[in-house]
Amino acid sequence: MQQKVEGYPLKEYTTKIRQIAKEALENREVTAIIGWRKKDFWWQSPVVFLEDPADVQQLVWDPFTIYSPVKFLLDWQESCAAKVGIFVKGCDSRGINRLLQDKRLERERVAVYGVPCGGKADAEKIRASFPSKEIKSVTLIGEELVLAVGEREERVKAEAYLLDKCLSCRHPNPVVYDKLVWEEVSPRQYADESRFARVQAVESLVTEERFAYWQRQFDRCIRCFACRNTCPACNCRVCIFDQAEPRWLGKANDPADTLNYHIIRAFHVAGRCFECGECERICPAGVPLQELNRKLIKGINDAYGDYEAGLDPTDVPPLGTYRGEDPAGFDES
Amino acid sequence: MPVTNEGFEPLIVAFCCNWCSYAGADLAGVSRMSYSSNVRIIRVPCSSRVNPSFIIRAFQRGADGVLVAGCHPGDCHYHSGNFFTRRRLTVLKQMMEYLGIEPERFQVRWISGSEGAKFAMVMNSVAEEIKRLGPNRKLRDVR
Amino acid sequence: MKRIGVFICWCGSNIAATVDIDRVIAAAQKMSGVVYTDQNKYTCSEIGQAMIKDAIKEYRLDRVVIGSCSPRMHENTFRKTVESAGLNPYYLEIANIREQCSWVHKDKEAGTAKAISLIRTAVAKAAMNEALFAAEMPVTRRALVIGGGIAGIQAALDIADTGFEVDLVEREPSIGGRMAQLDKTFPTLDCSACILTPKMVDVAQHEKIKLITYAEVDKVEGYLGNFTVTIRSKARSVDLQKCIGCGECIAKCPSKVASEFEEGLVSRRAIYTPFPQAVPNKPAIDRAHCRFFTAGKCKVCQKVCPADAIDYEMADRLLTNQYGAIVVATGFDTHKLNNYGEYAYGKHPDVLTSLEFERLLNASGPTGGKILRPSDGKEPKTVAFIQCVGSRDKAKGNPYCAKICCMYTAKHAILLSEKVPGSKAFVFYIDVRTAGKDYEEFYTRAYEECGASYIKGNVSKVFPDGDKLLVRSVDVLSGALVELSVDMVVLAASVDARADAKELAQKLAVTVNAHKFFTEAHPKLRPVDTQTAGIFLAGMCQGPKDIPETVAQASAAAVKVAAIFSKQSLLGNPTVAEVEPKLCSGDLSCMAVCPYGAISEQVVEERRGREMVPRKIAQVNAALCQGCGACTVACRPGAINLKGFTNQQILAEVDAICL
Amino acid sequence: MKVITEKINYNLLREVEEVSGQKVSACFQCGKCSGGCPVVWGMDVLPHQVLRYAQLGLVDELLHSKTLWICASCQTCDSRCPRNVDIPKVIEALRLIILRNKGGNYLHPNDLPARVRENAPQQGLVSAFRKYAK
Repeated sequence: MQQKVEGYPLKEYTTKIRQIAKEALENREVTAIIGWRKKDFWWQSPVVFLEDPADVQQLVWDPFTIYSPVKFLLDWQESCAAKVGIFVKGCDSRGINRLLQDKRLERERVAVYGVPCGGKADAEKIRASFPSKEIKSVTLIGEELVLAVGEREERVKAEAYLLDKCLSCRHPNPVVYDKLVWEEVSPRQYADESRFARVQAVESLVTEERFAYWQRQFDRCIRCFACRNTCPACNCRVCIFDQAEPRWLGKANDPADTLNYHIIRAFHVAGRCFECGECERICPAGVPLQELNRKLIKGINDAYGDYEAGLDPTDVPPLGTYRGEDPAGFDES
Repeated sequence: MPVTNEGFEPLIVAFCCNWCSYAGADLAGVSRMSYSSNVRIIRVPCSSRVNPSFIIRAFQRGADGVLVAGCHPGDCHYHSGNFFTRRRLTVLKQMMEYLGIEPERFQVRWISGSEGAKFAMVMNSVAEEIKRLGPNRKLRDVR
Repeated sequence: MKRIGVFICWCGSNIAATVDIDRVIAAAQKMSGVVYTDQNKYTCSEIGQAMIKDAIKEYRLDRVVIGSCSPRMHENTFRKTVESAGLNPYYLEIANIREQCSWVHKDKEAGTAKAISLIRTAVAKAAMNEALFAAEMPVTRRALVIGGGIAGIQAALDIADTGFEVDLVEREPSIGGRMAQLDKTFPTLDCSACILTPKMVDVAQHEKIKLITYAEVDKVEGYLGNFTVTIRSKARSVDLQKCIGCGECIAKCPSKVASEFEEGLVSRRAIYTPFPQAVPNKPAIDRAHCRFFTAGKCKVCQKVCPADAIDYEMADRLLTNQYGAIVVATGFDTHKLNNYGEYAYGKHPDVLTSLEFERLLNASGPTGGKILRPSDGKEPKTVAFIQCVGSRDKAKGNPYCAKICCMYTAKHAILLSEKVPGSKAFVFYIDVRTAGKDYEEFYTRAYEECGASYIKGNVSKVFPDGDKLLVRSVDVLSGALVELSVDMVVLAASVDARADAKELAQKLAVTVNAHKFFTEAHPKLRPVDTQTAGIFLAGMCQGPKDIPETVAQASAAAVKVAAIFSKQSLLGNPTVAEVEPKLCSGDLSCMAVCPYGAISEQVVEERRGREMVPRKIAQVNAALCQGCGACTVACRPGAINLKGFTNQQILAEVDAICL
Repeated sequence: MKVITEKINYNLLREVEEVSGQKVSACFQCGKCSGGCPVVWGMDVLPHQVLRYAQLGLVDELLHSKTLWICASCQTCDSRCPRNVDIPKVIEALRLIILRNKGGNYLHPNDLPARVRENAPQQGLVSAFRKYAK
């Protein structure tokens, strides 16, 4: 289905975002704004903190505002008592709920500006088709990606160049917000089918192949803990992996310790992960962490009923509750 | 290449809840039901006290199999502990199998304080399965 | 460095036969922290214990490891030993080398190796053992009993008779409950009022019992020994101090309402006592039906009252009291028959519930104890009793058995044969369950001596047929279809938990099962306790039971309460969870899994730079915590730890056992 | 078969109880009698059903049953009954009711095959006629 240009106009989004930020700062509703700005390269739209209304011109909304701004709220709250405004995509908004459910965020200290999201572009996929150095800008118009490559303008079908996580996104519209920046978009077709496709592919392997597959992945892990640091579900004040007494995780680079880390990290987000994919995006070693997180989501859904984290901050995550007639994944005889 | 595990004596760590499975182990003893000496028991108040980190740690330190045993669902001394155990360890077990660890390596069973015979039988069958699998190399510390 | 002593017991030949003690001792001597080792033929003997005490003193031991039988056997013995030598009892660790080693392994080599491993594990744990102390809690020696039926009455009397104060709260204007509605009781057929009324009077007159009728529990806080309960005393509109109970007001009241006590068979007034033997025998105004309160004028009762006891201005009052223990005895509701249109209940006046029939039998009931058809006031000659209406019905009723219906229906059949000569009872049943002393004999009497015809087969439908009722069923024993024309149909309606049981459970921080019956702490061994220490259950609120069982449970609950009150203060369990504030993120995942409501939120002041800022974290109430440790795993950063089974200890055990 | 109010014949039931001296209502249908009866294979209504029909007041149904004439009065059922019901006596009573109503004999000496007549012990014949004839 062809989406109309006016349905998802990035330029107007940006204008609206700047306007909201400016008003909020000028009216002193908030003392700072967290959003995205453009950096040096076409694929970079990192998170930015602004305090001066004059700076709002830096804010952008483009195909690369991928980064989740949510985890910065923890630092903000720790360091100052003032109210902050934050722009969130659908996935980011579930991170807000994640922090609320974990009682790590005081709702009244955050103004949430929801940005309905048409999906973000995958720079890797673009680089594979176009010479990176010649790309000047990338924008999304409807269902088309428009690239300025050298002197030409290229128009391609956006779906082929979106992030995998966006193709399987079930909640492109923010689920919690004080103000919505634009009209809601409709969720992508086939999102449900692609959600567990990678998990199923790994599941179809035999035990030894699976082990070999994951060893290949984890061999690259340098235990930089970036996946943990960026994950809104990993919001403990002091992570067990950082503790010395008891020492839960060995410090040396032992493959068993790496496995320990990945098992326990995944276990700690089981029933709490809301599939923002930040862990996998940020991983410098390309470990497909979503395949692990989503496996647990799939397992919990199958055993204990469908549950999506980050939709309702008042419910209890699946591992915090039970039913007498629950099935077990082991021999109960 | 056929794998022979002749002479392999596995190490199996069993976390037993104090009220049911540990009592079941005691009953097996009182009834002189012999079972594999490869099993070593750690007493915990409730199966819900067993942190997945303990299980992984046992494998890292060289356990060839880990068993968690608790009261039957509904019989928990602490009312609901084993219901949480069931969910947590189901998730952990699914994950370990997904990562390519043999399902037999990590097992969870319900054994009541009156099931001495079952305790002995389960220990023997677990020991047998682990013996057949051979040593744990996947989760063991290299150093 | 700890100074650990290791003592290996031979247990005669029980351990020594399969475990090479000398090799175990030799291995133990090399273990880290072990400064002394010894062995004894029987460590639990006086000589054995003295040996440990001497060694503690002589070698300044600060941790003790004993390799012996199961800790479930002698842990307490040896804890006392260690304590008498001046050490904290929790410095002791036992390695189970008998039940879990020598008795189950035949091979001495394997047995010895395993014993060494178990000792090493115990040594590793002992090195991390810390002194633990049980928290001491003062006890408020006053009990609250919620519900004034036979269960609450019995519990209150039994507690009061042990010399402790009791407050009995009842939501109706009178105590008495369901039992007061009954005519006779099985299996002895003694009159219900005759055995209940004296107990009701005892309650009213007992100097240790304070009766609070027409009141409900509003809020419960605190824990074992120290509950703070807010009771809402509903506006009765009658001053109990002034009222002399003459009944003038009732006689003159112009508003009529269906009587709850009479199951709606007759009416009562808006100002009323529920039944003639009510305790206190003083009325209350039902404001929802009082003409003054609904229409603004009337005040007849005030005019006729000789004692000036009517007070229309009276408001609900909140009473806040301290209690050391609570007995919940809130009883049951009868099952609503909305789902059973096939039985024509409500469509034909001669289809009654068993409780309605009970009122017909009762001499103080609407018919003065004559069994008469509501439709025409004639005596029924044939009565069909239908069992399991709403019971054992997964599809549209309760899946459980209501337990009392078989017996009261036998009673009804017997009483019918006595009261209406020449009558015939047909009892339609699925199974007849008569487990209880003299119960089977009672049932036998119904069919053998009193002519009741028992037909195994659930009634499919009741057809009103002129002034008769046509009952259609099958006799599954013979396979014969049954179609009987009877004068009256009596439905054994199932019993339900109180509709508001769940709300009360939430206030009490106890749980209910899927059918809203309160959950006992253990179905077999702790049937009177809830999982919240200090709160006990009596009677139907825990599940269907008859009067003898109810009374037995009530007395059991009273003993449990008295046991608590027999002490000035209580010692808690020292192996409880504790929160490390630095690590706690305050997400309260622990709280969600705690079965005892022992975890709550607290605000701590924490240093941030040069200022102190408040932060919310979890805290454990040591009085409520039972030490399961479910919270420790729910806590991702490991901020909540279980004393005696700490993360550090268990990890040390794992490390040692895998060596 | 159907139990309807009109079909219930408590008079006949009373007669059975009077003649047999047994309390039919005492039976609680455990089935032990039918389980142990040595000639049950030949019966159309099983011994416990005999009592059941009687309890329901369906004595008429029983009067057409083959069972009455198959029962050998061996007392196996009676010796095992937990409720102390002497079933052979009940069956005997039912037979008597039929016979008395018929006013005739169910078994006539001529009904017996000649060989039986000649070879049967006299005591047996007498006992048979006591049972099957007036």
